Amino acid sequence: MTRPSQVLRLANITKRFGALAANDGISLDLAAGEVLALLGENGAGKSTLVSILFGHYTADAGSIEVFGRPLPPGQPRAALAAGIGMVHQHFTLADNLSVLDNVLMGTEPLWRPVSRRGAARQKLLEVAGRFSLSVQPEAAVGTLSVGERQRVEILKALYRGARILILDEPTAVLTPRESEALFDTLGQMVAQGLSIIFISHKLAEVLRVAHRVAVLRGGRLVAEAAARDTTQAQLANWMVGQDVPQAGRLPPARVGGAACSLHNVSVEGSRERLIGVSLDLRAGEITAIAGVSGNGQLALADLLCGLCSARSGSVTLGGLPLQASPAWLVRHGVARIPEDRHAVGIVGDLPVWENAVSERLRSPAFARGAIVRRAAAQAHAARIVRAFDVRGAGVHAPARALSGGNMQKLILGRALLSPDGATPKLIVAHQPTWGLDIGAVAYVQRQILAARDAGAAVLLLSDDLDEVLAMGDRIAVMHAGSLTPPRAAGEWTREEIGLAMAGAA
Amino acid sequence: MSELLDILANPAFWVAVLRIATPLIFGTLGVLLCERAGVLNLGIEGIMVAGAFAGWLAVYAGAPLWVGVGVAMLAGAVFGLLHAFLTVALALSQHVAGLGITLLATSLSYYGYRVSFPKVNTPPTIQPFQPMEALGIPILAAQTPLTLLALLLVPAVGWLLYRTPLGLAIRMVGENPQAAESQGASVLALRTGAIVAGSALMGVAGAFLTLSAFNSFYFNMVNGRGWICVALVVFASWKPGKALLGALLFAFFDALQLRLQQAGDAALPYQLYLMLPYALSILALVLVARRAAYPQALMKPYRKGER
Amino acid sequence: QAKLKVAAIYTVPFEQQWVSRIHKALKAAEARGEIEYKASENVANADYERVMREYATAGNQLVLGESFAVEAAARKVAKDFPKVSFLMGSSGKPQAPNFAVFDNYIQEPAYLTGMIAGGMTKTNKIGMVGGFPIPEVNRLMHAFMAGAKETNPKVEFTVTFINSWFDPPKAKEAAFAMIDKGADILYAERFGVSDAAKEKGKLAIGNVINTQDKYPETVIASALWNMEPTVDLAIKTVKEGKFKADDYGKYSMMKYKGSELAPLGTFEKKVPPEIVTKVKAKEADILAGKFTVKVNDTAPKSTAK
Amino acid sequence: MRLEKRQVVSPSAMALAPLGAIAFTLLVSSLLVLWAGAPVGPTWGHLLKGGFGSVFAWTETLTRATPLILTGLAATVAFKARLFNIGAEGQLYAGALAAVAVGGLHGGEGWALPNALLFGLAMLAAAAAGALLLLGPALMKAKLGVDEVVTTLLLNFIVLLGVSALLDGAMKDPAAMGWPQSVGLKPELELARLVEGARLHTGLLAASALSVLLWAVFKYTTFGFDVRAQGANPRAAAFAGVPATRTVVGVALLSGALAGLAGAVEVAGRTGYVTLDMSPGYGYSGIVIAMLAGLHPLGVLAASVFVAGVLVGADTMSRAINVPTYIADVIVAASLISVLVATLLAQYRVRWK
Ligand SMILES: Nc1ncnc2c1ncn2[C@@H]1O[C@H](COP(=O)(O)OP(=O)(O)OP(=O)(O)O)[C@@H](O)[C@H]1O
Ligand SMILES: Nc1ncnc2c1ncn2[C@@H]1O[C@H](COP(=O)(O)OP(=O)(O)OP(=O)(O)O)[C@@H](O)[C@H]1O
Ligand SMILES: [Mg+2]
Ligand SMILES: [Mg+2]
Repeated sequence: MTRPSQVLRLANITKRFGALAANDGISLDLAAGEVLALLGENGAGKSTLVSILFGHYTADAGSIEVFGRPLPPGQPRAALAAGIGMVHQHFTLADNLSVLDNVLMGTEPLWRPVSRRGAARQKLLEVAGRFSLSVQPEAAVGTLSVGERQRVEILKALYRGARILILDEPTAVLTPRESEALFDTLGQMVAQGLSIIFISHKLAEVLRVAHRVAVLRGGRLVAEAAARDTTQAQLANWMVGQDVPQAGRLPPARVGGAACSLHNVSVEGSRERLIGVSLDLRAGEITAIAGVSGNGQLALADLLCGLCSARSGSVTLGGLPLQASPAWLVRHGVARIPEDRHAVGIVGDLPVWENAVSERLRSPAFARGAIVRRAAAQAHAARIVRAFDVRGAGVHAPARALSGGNMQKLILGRALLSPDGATPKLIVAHQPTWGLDIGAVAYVQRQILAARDAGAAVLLLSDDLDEVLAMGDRIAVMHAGSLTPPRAAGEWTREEIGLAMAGAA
Repeated sequence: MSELLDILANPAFWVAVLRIATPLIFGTLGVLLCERAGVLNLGIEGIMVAGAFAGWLAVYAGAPLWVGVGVAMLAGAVFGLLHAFLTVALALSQHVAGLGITLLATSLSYYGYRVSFPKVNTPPTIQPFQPMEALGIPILAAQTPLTLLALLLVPAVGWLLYRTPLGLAIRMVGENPQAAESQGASVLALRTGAIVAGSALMGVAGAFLTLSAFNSFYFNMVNGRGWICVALVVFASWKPGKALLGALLFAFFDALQLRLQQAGDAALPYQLYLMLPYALSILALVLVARRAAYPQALMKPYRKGER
Repeated sequence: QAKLKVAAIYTVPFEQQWVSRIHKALKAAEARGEIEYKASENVANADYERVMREYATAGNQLVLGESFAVEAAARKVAKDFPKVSFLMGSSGKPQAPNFAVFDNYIQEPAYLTGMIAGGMTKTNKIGMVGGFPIPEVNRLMHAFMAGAKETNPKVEFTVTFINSWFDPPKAKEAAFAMIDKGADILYAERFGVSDAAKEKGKLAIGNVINTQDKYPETVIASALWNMEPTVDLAIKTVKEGKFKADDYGKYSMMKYKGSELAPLGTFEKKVPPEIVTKVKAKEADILAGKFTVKVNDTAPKSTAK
Repeated sequence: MRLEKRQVVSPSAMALAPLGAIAFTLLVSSLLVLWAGAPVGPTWGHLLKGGFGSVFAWTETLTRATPLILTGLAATVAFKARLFNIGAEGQLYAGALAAVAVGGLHGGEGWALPNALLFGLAMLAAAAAGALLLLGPALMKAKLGVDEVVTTLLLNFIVLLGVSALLDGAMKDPAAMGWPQSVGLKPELELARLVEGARLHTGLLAASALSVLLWAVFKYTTFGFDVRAQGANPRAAAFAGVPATRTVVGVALLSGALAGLAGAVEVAGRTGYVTLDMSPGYGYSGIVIAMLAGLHPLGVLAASVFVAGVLVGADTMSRAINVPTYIADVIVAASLISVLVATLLAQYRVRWK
């Protein structure tokens, strides 16, 4: 009883990983020209569902029909042939190959003696032009910005003539401007009759872009609604199963002196640089830095995390010249939250407890000389797990088994909870809520606010303008390695920040 | 100094360079194919022995020389298939699989040789490939057809990798197997194919030793040449043209040291001359291949659906 | 009479020239029905002692082998098995009561082949390719060089070692390099050298084994090692219960037919008659004990500039 | 086909795995024996008896295992930090030579020092020689990004040629009558025998103690954490404050030192002097053993005994039924591969779609 306009039909999809049912009897369909948003907490089963649809995973039960025909399970090739295109949560691109190579891959008969690159290049530019996506076909993907890579991922699907496009958290890594561009593109696609499945944690954007919303919780489909009939609060309630406490923000109680000062600092990083940045980070206050990523945020974060040193200028921490050593910084009360939790924050193969104390392993609390005090370290890890509600794996399990949100909680706990009870003097938080669900976002933000109120100076670097506006007591904008002077949050308008981010200030 | 110029001015020297380079070219291209697909193949040393033995045995049993080459390829391919089964299908450690195959292929060949020739006192011989005098091109005419084949293979492999859809797919599985998979390619098939083809070339590299450079099979005669190929691929930054260059460079130093040893100061230990190619290879690697662009997935086992 | 149980342990494969001579002599004894023969080839240094003990324990009465690199271990095993007779290739002295030694003292025919080579070279340049400069190789090279000098004082030598017993392609390359430099006769200590000579239309001198049947146009003469006198004597004394820790080295000398100048064969007519005469005379002198070839175990050096 | 991780690895599957591997190995050896036209019947018994069936067999297996434990540990340390040291063979020879240089020059009298001190210095020299040999490639990797697989592989050739030159020159034993072997280690420095009349020596105890020590280092020390973190995720390790260069240098020194000690222990326990063929590829086998042990220092003990026992057993068997000795290496390779496959299949389920 497939309606003619129906392009995709998932019936009773079930997928188990051991005891856990990642997807539990999910049935969904998608109409031509429709944008369906898939919502749910971290670990609700969204990526699993679309991975089954695309053939990366094989469902334990259930069936899939595309354009009225059954789709063979477990074969990305079949999904591609049926007109499904997928943009993965984590990019699937080869950095050393060119954009054209990445797009061309798999589109020609394998045994053709010559690849028709000229024609392919032509077609790529033509497709890109049709959807107003700019590309440089010969550029190596490794040299592209995150937004540009996102475009390549989308072009891969469009080049193959995908009729159904799946986007798994496409905006998690995009700047607001890049997200806007993406939504424009999506609009054009829908206008041309494509259907889209779109996964995101950003409710505002979901309501703006999607026609229909489906909510997963614990692997089950718990709600489906037309976007215009629902609200953010309603969606949040469906996702979590209760009302979500917002990170109710109060202005800073007591702003103290500068915990950390940068004077005319220049940094020459491998990718990014800082030019003559001056900034005071004051105790009891959140200084938020807005800006399109790639403009020097990483260089600033690396500098204050002890991963690189300034080429010129001076950085002081509590009056001492700052040393480029993570251990020194941790000893001097700096709590560091890195941008990329998988690649930088956590050693996935090592157990949770070792990750929980890795920064302070050499401190007397956890080591006697060169010998690790395992019992003390494990007890502290258990304390972090309890205090920060790290769920999903015990302290002896490898940290990779944690979901993104729980990993982030572990990192927060490691940074904020000192074994001697000392509160941090400075928090460097780089994209702390990246990719997290709304519940987790609120949780992380609450912890940072609490630390501020306990007297920590906070540096918050974020691409997410909403987060900057919601959290920053003072806001500065970064562009091309330079920083505007910080101003109180109330003194900025959204437009002003946008202009400054574009370098027009 | 004039001694050196004398050596370099003699065409026979360059004939030797090309001859010494030939097995290295085959072997390096073989390793290159495997590594481009993301798999380290330390089995080369043993696969060369197997190729040397199988190819030679076939010719000894009466097959034409080219059939011998085919048999060597087949022997290489069989061990390649085993390597692929272990490292791709089962995603086992590439280091162990390779070393295990080297041990297996070498000892099987020796065992097979001894079972086939239990009573010989001197190694039996065959009539090997002859130089292509008719060709008339100076240095090439002194080489056997296998050298010509090796030289032709360089652009062929280059063409395969950079000009064909298959080559793109091979490079892609070596860079990012997930990406290849999500574009509809089969990582299993592509990697297996690349390893089998690469190992077949390693088989020919071995066969060159018994069908062209010499006329009988002898224990230990591969003598580390396979390991050299593994090193040359890194030197070559995984590019076929540079692989040729690397093989020629190594052969150049090897041919040179043999002549310097005869011309040079007899007070120096002869071992110092023999060291020359290895030491200079390390130096060349430091100078040339710094921060080479590795195939990103090299040595990383890939299991579908696991993260 | 019961067959004598004999075992041999070789560190290299049966085809290696040296080992092939021992193996051949023992095989012949086996074929004559005198002994029951077992052998292990390619035994690693690390395994040598174990294999010796296994054979000694298994009731073998005579054990042969090359103990050069495992001298200390081999002698220890001999001590532990006083009832077993050991006859080992060794540069050392015999060890009472049951450890006898032998070595390839074939410098006499090597000297004679040198005389022939000296008389045959036109360029006065002779190339020599060896594996490693060990005494068993060095003494033959020196004897060869001395012989060549006798018939041709102008002759010059180039020497190359390839640091491997088993790399014919490399030995061949080394020989090619010598031919490039003008050598017209090659001393073929390794497999591969005669092949280079054959391909380039040059000449070669064989060592230990006679390969003229394979290179009829190339190999002029060879210094042949015959292990039969050594092996047969050892078997006989063991059977008689008279085996002693002797030095069997002399049984490799021409006087005992342990070595000989191989027949000139295809080169019978090609070697200048005056050289043949000189060689014959020298051979007679050696057999009569009037001439002794000097044994020099140091590594030979190139004399060509 | 596709592999799926088993949720629960049943103990019986883990127990069956080695049995399956053994069955496969026996099958391979039977086929080879048939090919050579020898009787298959007694093959298996000889195999087992030769490796583990008597005191003599055990002493031989353990003698063979001793250097393998040390090179296996060398590979374990390095591979854990993702420093792919393929150069243990060269490091072993360098260590052996250094030990003799300290404890055997001056005509086998060593330096005029008390024996205990001299022994300590000889072992230290061996460790230092191996360590320094790996330091170069490690620094070249850390500072210049030069691939260490290649540099360590090529260094093996260079070291062996260097050893060969020294055995013809400065280190040559004048009493060896020209044979290229080094002067002997002072006899007083040789390791004591563990069993009367067998060559098993106390090196086994030292190697086993080092396994346990290394296991403790990995488990209980900050350096152990640094190595594991550096190997698993260097960026995250750096962020957490693991000193990258210092860790890599430490790993290189430790790994090289262990390989160097393997050489010294062989000299002090078995050969008494250095020859060019003293190691039948112990350095390369170490890698295989480390991987077979899952990079676990205690597993290295078991893996070394296993590999050594199979080799010794198969070698003995080849003599007993009169088939070419090369069968021993075939059986070692077959058993190695089948053990790896079997343990994998105990942990994974094969799905065919
Ligand atoms: N490869 C796997 N092995 C085992 N379990 C898995 C695997 N992939 C997913 N899971 C399980 O499936 C559940 C759903 O994961 P999934 O990645 O689909 O979540 P998600 O909804 O995409 O989360 P997020 O919003 O964080 O992306 C997880 O809780 C996890 O336990
Ligand atoms: N190998 C694994 N075995 C078991 N469970 C796993 C495995 N890998 C992932 N998971 C589970 O998958 C779930 C989702 O993992 P995933 O890494 O997708 O988290 P995430 O929230 O999507 O993080 P992010 O979006 O930040 O990458 C987690 O609940 C985790 O427990
Ligand atoms: Mg997801
Ligand atoms: Mg996620």
